Amino acid sequence: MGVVQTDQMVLNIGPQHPSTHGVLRLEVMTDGEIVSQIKPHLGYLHRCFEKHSENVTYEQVIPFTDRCDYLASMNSNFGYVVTMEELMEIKVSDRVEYIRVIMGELNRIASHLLALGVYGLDIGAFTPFLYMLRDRERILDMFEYTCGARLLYNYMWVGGVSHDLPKDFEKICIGFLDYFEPQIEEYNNLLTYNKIFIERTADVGVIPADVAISYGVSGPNLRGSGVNWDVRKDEPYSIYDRFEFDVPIGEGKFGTLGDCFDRYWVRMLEIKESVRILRQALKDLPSGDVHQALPKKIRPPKGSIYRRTESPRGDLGYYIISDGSPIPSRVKMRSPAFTALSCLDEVSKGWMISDVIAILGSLDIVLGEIDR
Amino acid sequence: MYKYFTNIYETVNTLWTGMRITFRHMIHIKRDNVTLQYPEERWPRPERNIGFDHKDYNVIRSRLHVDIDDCIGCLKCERVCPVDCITINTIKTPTRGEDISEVNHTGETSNGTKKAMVVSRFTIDMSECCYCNLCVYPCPEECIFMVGGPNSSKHPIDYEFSQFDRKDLIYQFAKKLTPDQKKKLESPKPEVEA
Amino acid sequence: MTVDFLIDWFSTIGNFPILAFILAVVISGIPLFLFMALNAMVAVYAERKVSAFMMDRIGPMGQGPGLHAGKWGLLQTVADAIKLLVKEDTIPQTSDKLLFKMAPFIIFIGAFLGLAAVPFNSSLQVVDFNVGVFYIIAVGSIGVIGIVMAGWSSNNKWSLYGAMRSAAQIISYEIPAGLSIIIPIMMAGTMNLQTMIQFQSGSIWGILPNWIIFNNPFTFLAFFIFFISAVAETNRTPFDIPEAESELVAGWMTEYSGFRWAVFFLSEYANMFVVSGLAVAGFLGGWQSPIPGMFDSAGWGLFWFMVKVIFLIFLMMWFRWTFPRLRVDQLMHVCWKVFIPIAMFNIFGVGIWKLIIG
Amino acid sequence: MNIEEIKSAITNKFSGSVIENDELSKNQIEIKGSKWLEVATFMRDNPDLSFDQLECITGVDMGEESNLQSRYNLHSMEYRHKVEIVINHDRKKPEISSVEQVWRIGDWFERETYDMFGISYKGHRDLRRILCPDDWEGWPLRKDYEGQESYHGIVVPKIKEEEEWE
Repeated sequence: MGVVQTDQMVLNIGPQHPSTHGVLRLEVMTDGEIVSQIKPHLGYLHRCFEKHSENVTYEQVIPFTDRCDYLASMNSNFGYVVTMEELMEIKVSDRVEYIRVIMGELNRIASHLLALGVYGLDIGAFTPFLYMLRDRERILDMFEYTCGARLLYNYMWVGGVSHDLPKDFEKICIGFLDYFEPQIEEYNNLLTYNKIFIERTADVGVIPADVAISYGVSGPNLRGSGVNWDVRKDEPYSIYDRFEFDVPIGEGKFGTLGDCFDRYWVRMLEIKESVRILRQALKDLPSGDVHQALPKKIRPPKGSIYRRTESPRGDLGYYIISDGSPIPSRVKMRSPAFTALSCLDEVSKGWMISDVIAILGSLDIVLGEIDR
Repeated sequence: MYKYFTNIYETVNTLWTGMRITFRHMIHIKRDNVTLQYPEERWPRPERNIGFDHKDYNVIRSRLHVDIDDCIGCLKCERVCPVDCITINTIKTPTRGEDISEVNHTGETSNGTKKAMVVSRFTIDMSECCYCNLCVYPCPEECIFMVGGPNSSKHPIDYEFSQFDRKDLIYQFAKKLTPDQKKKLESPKPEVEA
Repeated sequence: MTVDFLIDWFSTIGNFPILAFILAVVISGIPLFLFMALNAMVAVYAERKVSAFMMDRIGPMGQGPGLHAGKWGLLQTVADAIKLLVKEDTIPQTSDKLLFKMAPFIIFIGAFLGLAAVPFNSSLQVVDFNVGVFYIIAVGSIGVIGIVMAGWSSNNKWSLYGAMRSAAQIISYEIPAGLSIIIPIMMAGTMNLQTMIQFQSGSIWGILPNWIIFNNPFTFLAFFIFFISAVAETNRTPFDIPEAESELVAGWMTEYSGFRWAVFFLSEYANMFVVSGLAVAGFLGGWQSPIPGMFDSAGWGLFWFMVKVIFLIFLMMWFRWTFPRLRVDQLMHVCWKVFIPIAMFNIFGVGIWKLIIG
Repeated sequence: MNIEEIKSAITNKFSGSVIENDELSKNQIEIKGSKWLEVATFMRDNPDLSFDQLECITGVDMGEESNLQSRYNLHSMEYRHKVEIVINHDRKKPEISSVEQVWRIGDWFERETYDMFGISYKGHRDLRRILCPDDWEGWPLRKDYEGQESYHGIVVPKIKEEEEWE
């Protein structure tokens, strides 16, 4: 018998594909089901955020930051305003800080809920996705109650927030948390502990810690690899140093350290930590004026600053260069999903097509943020 | 061998747990249902989810509206718009704060500010609007706002406006001027002080 | 059975054997086809409602008696069917056109032939083969030929992946399904479905119905293996890797649209009905009443049969909307390393049980 | 380690590689472009510095007269210290050696900077545009950039045309 001649096949996943989380195109070299190389092609969603920013004033950049990471707009805003305030040396009132933390953590829960739900969808479980979206909807309702918008808020301003909290917000938020906490257990029972789910995710797509650091992977993906790094804890910004919370890191619960399950599980635990922070913040929420520190005109001194904050996807960095005019000279956004996607090729070599989808889902990328 | 059977046991057990949850949701659909039957039931539905009244909202971002009689043509909203969807043209009035009846222009705003401009064009391209709410804040007369919310007494919430043609989404708020009227306004008039 | 009855009846009228045969087949085939279409419509509606209720939604509510915003979306599937029928039938330019057009009908034939041997009650069965079980298993695997044809002829990589996965999966899962259905054959000593169901009449100790599933622990296990393999054979979640929508877009159905796609759908639900019918006939006493000695007439028989089949189809839907999807190699692992050994062990156990106890 | 210690560690190893510049802010170090690859490898591998993470590469264009700059934000997971490296490029021929094989994320960051500023990276194994299409002309984030008039037959509007609203 002669040797059967086989050849590798190029498979195009995307730009229109159900589970690329946006318009991402993956050029996958496959040998049967086994993947040997992945070339991601980006840019289908490029909206020139950085070029735009050089043509609008500092406060007008904020609506554009919303649209980069549209699943965690509050955190995008948060990062930008924290950076700007550090550049301009503005001290905002305690109430503003607390409101920002509350909004940021609520948005983190919302973002993680979507990430986890969509991950279930990638694996094939439809129902948990809708349960999680159902609860995310309540968070969006609270945002709408506060600032009128459900997805793209433009809520945090340099030196303050656009609106004070509405009537009874604390009560509503506590009510939501009381409702929400038992739901986490239901998600776990329905999806996390499901044996099929564990089989699909455990041991799959292992990112070792050194590879993760070298690829600049950050946030829950990095913590899933067992690296204890959380900007909120290690480089505290805003008032995160006042709260008590743990940084969950992956421990290889059902398989190897740094596999898809660990990344999933870290997100699930982070939701619980966010609930903890929220409860503390709501308890201590001081009163005050939220517009007190708003500068009349945003005209930062000449200089540059790089500041990173913890968005639900990881280290969200802003590099802002000011030349003294009211229009920024350069705004660079270091997006966490961009770095997370870059390691896809290395991680998914040798896995099957189904696993590539699982790995891609576990990295929790948002194409709006990658392409900016 | 032991692992083989514990694996099977775990599988059956966890799958059964999941099935119990979905079944529980299925039989309690009356209680758990979250669907909003859109054309029949409309947002806001205060009893839904958390249970707040839309009257308590800080703001509702639906459609921009301008009370043109209050507009003094200061162009602040045009300048602050990050996507340039607001376009305003103004013509200087001969006398500040005086009604010009032929173009239906009122001289004073409801706050009592005397107007120095006739707004000959005030268009908002709602297909470009990004609902950032930035134009609402700088307005000195509070004449541009998102309908609904705290302003609901003036205008009902309109969040489902849609048009067949993209051009129709360019809303214009200024009162129409014929070319003749325009010319008349633009031409310098000999001022007669009484 | 119906066919035999009709041929007998025609022979009383006159001597035209070939025409009589064709007439009998057509007369019993058309209602069967209508039943198949009805089954798909009801099942699609039920699936949408069941999935919706499980997800805290309410599912289709628009189309119903009373036009828009009618009652409970009862006419939703009718609307869907009309839409599919009038939709443009696109055939990819680079496809193998003959195979592309043939594939849906091959799959359809597989499902349709299987339906012919399903015993609805003691007399309502199109043909009562003496090898009914064997027949259903045999025609059930015709479908895979159609799937491979569809996948190949579409000239689309996703379709090809889907088809190859499907072929591997269906052929593998035939084995545990076949090994498990051997157990009712061993118990009843026949492959004839009617005889098998009659074997299950009466009761065990006067309480439990004398169904094969309750006969002994091995048969109990065998039912679940058969049923899960049947789920895999019909390509439903958690075994829906051939059409895994998050991986392969729509698998082997990617390029199909309109009526041809509707035929796939029809066949899928007919297949579900056939395998459930076989499971009911083999393990759950077919049209026998669950309360021994009561509600035993032919009409009740039809009712009991449908109730059991609908329950099994509901179970399939319940699986689908709860579980994630397996990976290809895990699917094979489950089949070859879990189900087949247990099924073999079951055959052995039932043999011993029969030898010792009865 | 604070910024002075980092600076002296680099100077001790590669004398003359650090350029003194008063305009820099407090955690910035300016490095000669020609020595960058060696310095980068040293900064990653030296057990005292151990900059194992490249946080960000920012290309900077401060105006049509001045140079292009690359700014590298480095961070050490082990010691939790960080530093910003500034490298000036000649505007006519911006070129620098790639650190893609020092920090793997450099691959994409350098592609992005190349895409936006046209800074070419020597030794990069796959230097293509990443966000813009492959056949896009010009370097969009340079201050002297002028957009294409048309792209594949699609006219790029320069300014919003004044539409009639009457």
